[in-house]
Amino acid sequence: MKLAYYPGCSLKGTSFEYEVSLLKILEAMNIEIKEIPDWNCCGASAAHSINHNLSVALPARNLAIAEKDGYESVLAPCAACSNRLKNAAYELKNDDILKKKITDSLEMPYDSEMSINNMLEFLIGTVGKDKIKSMVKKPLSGLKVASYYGCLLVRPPKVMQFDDPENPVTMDELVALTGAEPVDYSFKTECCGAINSLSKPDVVMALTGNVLYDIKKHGADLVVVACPLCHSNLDVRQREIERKYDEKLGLPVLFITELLGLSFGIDPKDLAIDGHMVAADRVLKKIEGLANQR
Amino acid sequence: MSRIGVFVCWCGSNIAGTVDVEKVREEAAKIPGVVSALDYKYMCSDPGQNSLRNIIKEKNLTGIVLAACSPHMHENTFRKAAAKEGLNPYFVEIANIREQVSWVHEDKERATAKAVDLMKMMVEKVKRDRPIEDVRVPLNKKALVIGGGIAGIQAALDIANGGVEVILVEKEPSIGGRMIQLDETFPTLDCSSCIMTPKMVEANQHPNIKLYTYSEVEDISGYIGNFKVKIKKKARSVVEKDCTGCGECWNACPMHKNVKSEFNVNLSERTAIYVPFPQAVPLVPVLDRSVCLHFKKGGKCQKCYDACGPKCINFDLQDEIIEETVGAIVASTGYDLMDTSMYGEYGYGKYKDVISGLQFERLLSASGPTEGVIKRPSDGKTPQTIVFVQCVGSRDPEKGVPYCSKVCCMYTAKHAKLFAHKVHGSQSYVFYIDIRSTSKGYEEFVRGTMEQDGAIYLRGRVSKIYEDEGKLIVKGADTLSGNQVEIAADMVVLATGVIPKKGSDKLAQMLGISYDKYGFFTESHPKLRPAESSTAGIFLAGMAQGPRDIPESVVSGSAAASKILGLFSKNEYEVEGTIANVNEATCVACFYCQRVCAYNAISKKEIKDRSGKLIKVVANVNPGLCTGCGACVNACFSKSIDVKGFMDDQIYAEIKALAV
Amino acid sequence: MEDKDVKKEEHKAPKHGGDNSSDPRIIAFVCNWCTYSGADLAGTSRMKYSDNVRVIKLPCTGRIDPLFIVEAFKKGAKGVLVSGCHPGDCHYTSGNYHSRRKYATFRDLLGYLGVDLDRVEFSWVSASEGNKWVSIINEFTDKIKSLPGKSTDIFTKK
Amino acid sequence: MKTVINEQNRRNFAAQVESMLHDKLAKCYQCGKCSAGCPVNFEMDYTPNQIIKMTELGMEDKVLNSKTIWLCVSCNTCSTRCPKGFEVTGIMDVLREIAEKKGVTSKVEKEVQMFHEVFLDNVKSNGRIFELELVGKYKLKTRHLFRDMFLAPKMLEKGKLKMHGEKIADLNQIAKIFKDFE
Repeated sequence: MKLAYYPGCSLKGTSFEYEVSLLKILEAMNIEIKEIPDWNCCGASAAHSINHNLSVALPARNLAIAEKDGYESVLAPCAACSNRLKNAAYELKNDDILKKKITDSLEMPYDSEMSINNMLEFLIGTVGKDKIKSMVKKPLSGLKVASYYGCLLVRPPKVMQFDDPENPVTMDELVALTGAEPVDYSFKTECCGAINSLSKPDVVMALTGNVLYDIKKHGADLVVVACPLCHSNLDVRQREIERKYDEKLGLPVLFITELLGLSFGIDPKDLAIDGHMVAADRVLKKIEGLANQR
Repeated sequence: MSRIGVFVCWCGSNIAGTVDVEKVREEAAKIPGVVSALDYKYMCSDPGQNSLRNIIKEKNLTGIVLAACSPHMHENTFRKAAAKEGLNPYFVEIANIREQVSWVHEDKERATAKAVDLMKMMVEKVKRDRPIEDVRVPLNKKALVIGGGIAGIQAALDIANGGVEVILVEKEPSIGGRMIQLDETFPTLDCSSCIMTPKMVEANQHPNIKLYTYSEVEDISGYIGNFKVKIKKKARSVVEKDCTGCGECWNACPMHKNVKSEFNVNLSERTAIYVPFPQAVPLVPVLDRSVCLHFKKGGKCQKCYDACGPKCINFDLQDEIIEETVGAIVASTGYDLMDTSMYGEYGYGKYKDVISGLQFERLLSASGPTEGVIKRPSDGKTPQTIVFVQCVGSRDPEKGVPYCSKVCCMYTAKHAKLFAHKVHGSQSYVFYIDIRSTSKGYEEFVRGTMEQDGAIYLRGRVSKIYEDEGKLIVKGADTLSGNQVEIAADMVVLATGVIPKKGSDKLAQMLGISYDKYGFFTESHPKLRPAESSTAGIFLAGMAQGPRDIPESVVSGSAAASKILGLFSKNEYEVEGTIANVNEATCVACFYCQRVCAYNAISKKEIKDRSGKLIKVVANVNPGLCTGCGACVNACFSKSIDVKGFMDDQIYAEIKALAV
Repeated sequence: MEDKDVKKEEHKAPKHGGDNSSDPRIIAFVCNWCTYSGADLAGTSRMKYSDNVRVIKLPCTGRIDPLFIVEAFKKGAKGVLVSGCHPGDCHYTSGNYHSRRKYATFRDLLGYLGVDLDRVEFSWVSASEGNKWVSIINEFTDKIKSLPGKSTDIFTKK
Repeated sequence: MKTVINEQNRRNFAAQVESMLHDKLAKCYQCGKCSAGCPVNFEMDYTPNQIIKMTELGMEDKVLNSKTIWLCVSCNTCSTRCPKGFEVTGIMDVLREIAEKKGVTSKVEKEVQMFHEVFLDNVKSNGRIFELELVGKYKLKTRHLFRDMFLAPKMLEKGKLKMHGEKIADLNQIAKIFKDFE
């Protein structure tokens, strides 16, 4: 299978754990992906916030390069990147005038047929449940896991074309494959405040706090995410939120790739789980304990 | 050879003031075939008509042209006058030289020239007129009513009381429809079953009404006066005439769990052999074979049979097809409620205490699953705070339908009111976008819910409902104060919108009546023929036509009934003769005409030779259904169909008369 | 119809309301229910409008054969107006839709025959729109007058 | 709270927004579902449905200077649930873009605006985001030097903040994109 890989800036920086764990589980499953050569930033929220054309043109360059190299689909693990790439692809498909302007500027053709996969689509659709199930060596049964989807994976539905925008289940299905118990709660797709993390930290803490306390209330041991922005708000800001609301959370936030890696029996260190701000030690011990019980 | 008479009317000075009527008369006299030309002050007056009749007689006219006012004014007057002299009334043509000439133009010379043109056109047309006979269709004076809700029952009773036999077909085991599911009705708070049950009983006992419940219309063919109907009477497994409705059978049925009661909208269970509700009419149970152990487990269980005193349970009964011939039909199939589980954000189906308006009706009803005590489906506790959400599915082109369901504003106000009456100290909140309370006493009713019963109305929609510590948290907006609001409720009632009954589009196709894109039946004219369908002899009533409340449904039932009684007051149905006509010799049986006909008036006709061998198939126009619109004429590739009174050669002659 | 007739008429001296662009003949095909009644209303309201138009009444615009339009031009009309009920208001449910659809496909053919498509107009006039009828007739007449005279001769083009 | 509606200005502003939005303002029937579900509504000065109405009425100054347009996190909850399928998130983008083009600097929410600007600058010069540089420049610009600083040591320790950024090879092309579309 020929699949282009678009890591995006976060996976090369603050969310390096996501890339490390992704590459690790792909290696374990014998799946090869190729990074888009000389890819550039998708423009994230900043571009669409103040310049619509730029928000299509920046991702378009990556899509055009991938197309030139003969790829038909792209894996963008970062939910924000996949969102922006899908948006750009949608605009290019539906706005011929803008498409012409952009391809002229890029001096590259683009035929609007690139399929873009977020991490969950890739795992469930491309890799497949059977394959993942066959890889599980260390079932995580007994572990309660809350899947947090946030906004970017599912919305806007007409562009994302992924899962139910109000009650998504794909990540829960993956969690179930690892043997862990998916936890149902109310704020699966509530926003964490992502883009305003640096500029409006108070707002972001309020939103992220809502999500984390709701997860806590529903008895989860940990949270899994498929988005670096969600991760950095839920993980990096968690201590601050605990202080602000004066209530302990202690919820490790793992990438879905890390959870899969653990169930595959990969060493937590190789998955860079120690890279998170909220230590996952207790959860890792629980996993070991569960394994030893069997 | 044509012998045409032209009559130019002055209309006092109305025409003569602007048009040189003598010139028009002179020009008329020059046209070949015109044997008489006359002008007169008032052609429509008695002397005018008399001279017209005299000349028809004297000159033995074959056609007349009146250059006068609009045909919409006096065409009928002159047709009648002509008919009295034995001339076919369709041999009368009108050149409209008043509304189209003298009243709208000022230059006398040019107006006169135009008047001459119009007169010439009509002379050419009348020369080519063929005699047209009005069509008479015999009537079978029996009516079929499809759907036994309030609208259908009303229609059936009114028709039956008018002395006409009625067949009332109902799909469900009992008549009563949606109305019998309701608790009290706005704005008077009459108990629905108290006013509905007597009507149901009356319909059942009426000597002129034949009731088929648990039955469906399978097939309909024919046309006004002569519809052939096939009714499928589904196997009830109970012999109706022997059953006493004692209830021993359903008390004995072991299947008393796991089958949701349709009547109580899934809020309670029913047995496999059951009556949907205690006041059912007829009070005869139905055995639901899809869940009955006898049918599922190879005939072992027959507890109901054993319990039945009169031994009227018969597992071997089969579906039965009944054929009837009727002269007119009422389609009153009613409505369904939208499935609101598509609103993931509202959690219907996920949270037990998020319920629909109809479910709340059942909770309010004394004959409902909680005997009229409002209890939460989740834990049976009485809620203290209820949030009502209006416009769920309605006015929502994205997930639901764009139209307003009309009844939700009122039933929600009623729900909030009854909740306040039943649970003292309780509080209700109503989210609305607009309040529509436009009938008599409705606005006062809604105001009362707010002012006397303390319901708080918030103007805005709800975005999300989720559960938190046993409460339902409702996140909504109040756009008047510009605030986002959160309310912790014990129960949420969604005012779900209405859609046509499932399968009503199929029925419409079977009946050959038109329906809109949602499946509601379309009236023949939205203002002036609201009780008629697009097909002659088929009438509409109730919610099947679109959202409406009980009084409107009753009115529409009565309207349909009065139309039918009016129709049946004669022995024959008369149709204007200006309808389509097929030239069977040239018809190539492509049936494009059939496709464009909005009235289902074209059918296939087989032509056989004397030995019964099929020679050809041709289009055939049903005079009972055709309205003479002419759409088929244009669709015809072989020029084999024409509309009487507007034949191709006539129109070409009119154009030719205008040649310059 | 017969070409013979046409030729004969071509030799006739132009009549009043005749064959010149300052006084063009306009033929309007209208439905009986909406537009004809709308025109009647203009009459009963004594509104004044251009007298170049001659109305041919049909049950419904659905009855209007596109060949009527060709025939009208053949017989010297300089403009043809088709007017019926508003979409959704057709007395016969859907006749006006049929006619609109038919015309959409027929338009190209008219153009091919050499008819200036500016000379054909479709409009909706309801029974209550006497004023609309008046303004449509006046505007259409003005428009036809402003067009160059020869472009309706459908026999010039092969 | 009174606005005198100038018809010409109203039309101009509404038309500009509609053409950029590819949607009709009149589509919105003010049910308020957007405001009901907006996660940041609590901080806003005008609710989203008010912004739509104000735009339709041509209240350009109030709209472009509102906190709302900068507080919107583009989570798309509003557009997803909008019964009319109106681009509520889209209108926020459009209004921000107009504000940016007209040089309207938000008085109350300038930090959000600045962050977007610094972010795009970073993309322009590197082709990718160099997070340390982004944060540093943003802090210099907003003078919030010490906000969130306590996070830095641990993030450095965990390896989350890289000391060197990556630049892409074909920076010329990025420059061209910015030149063509900025």
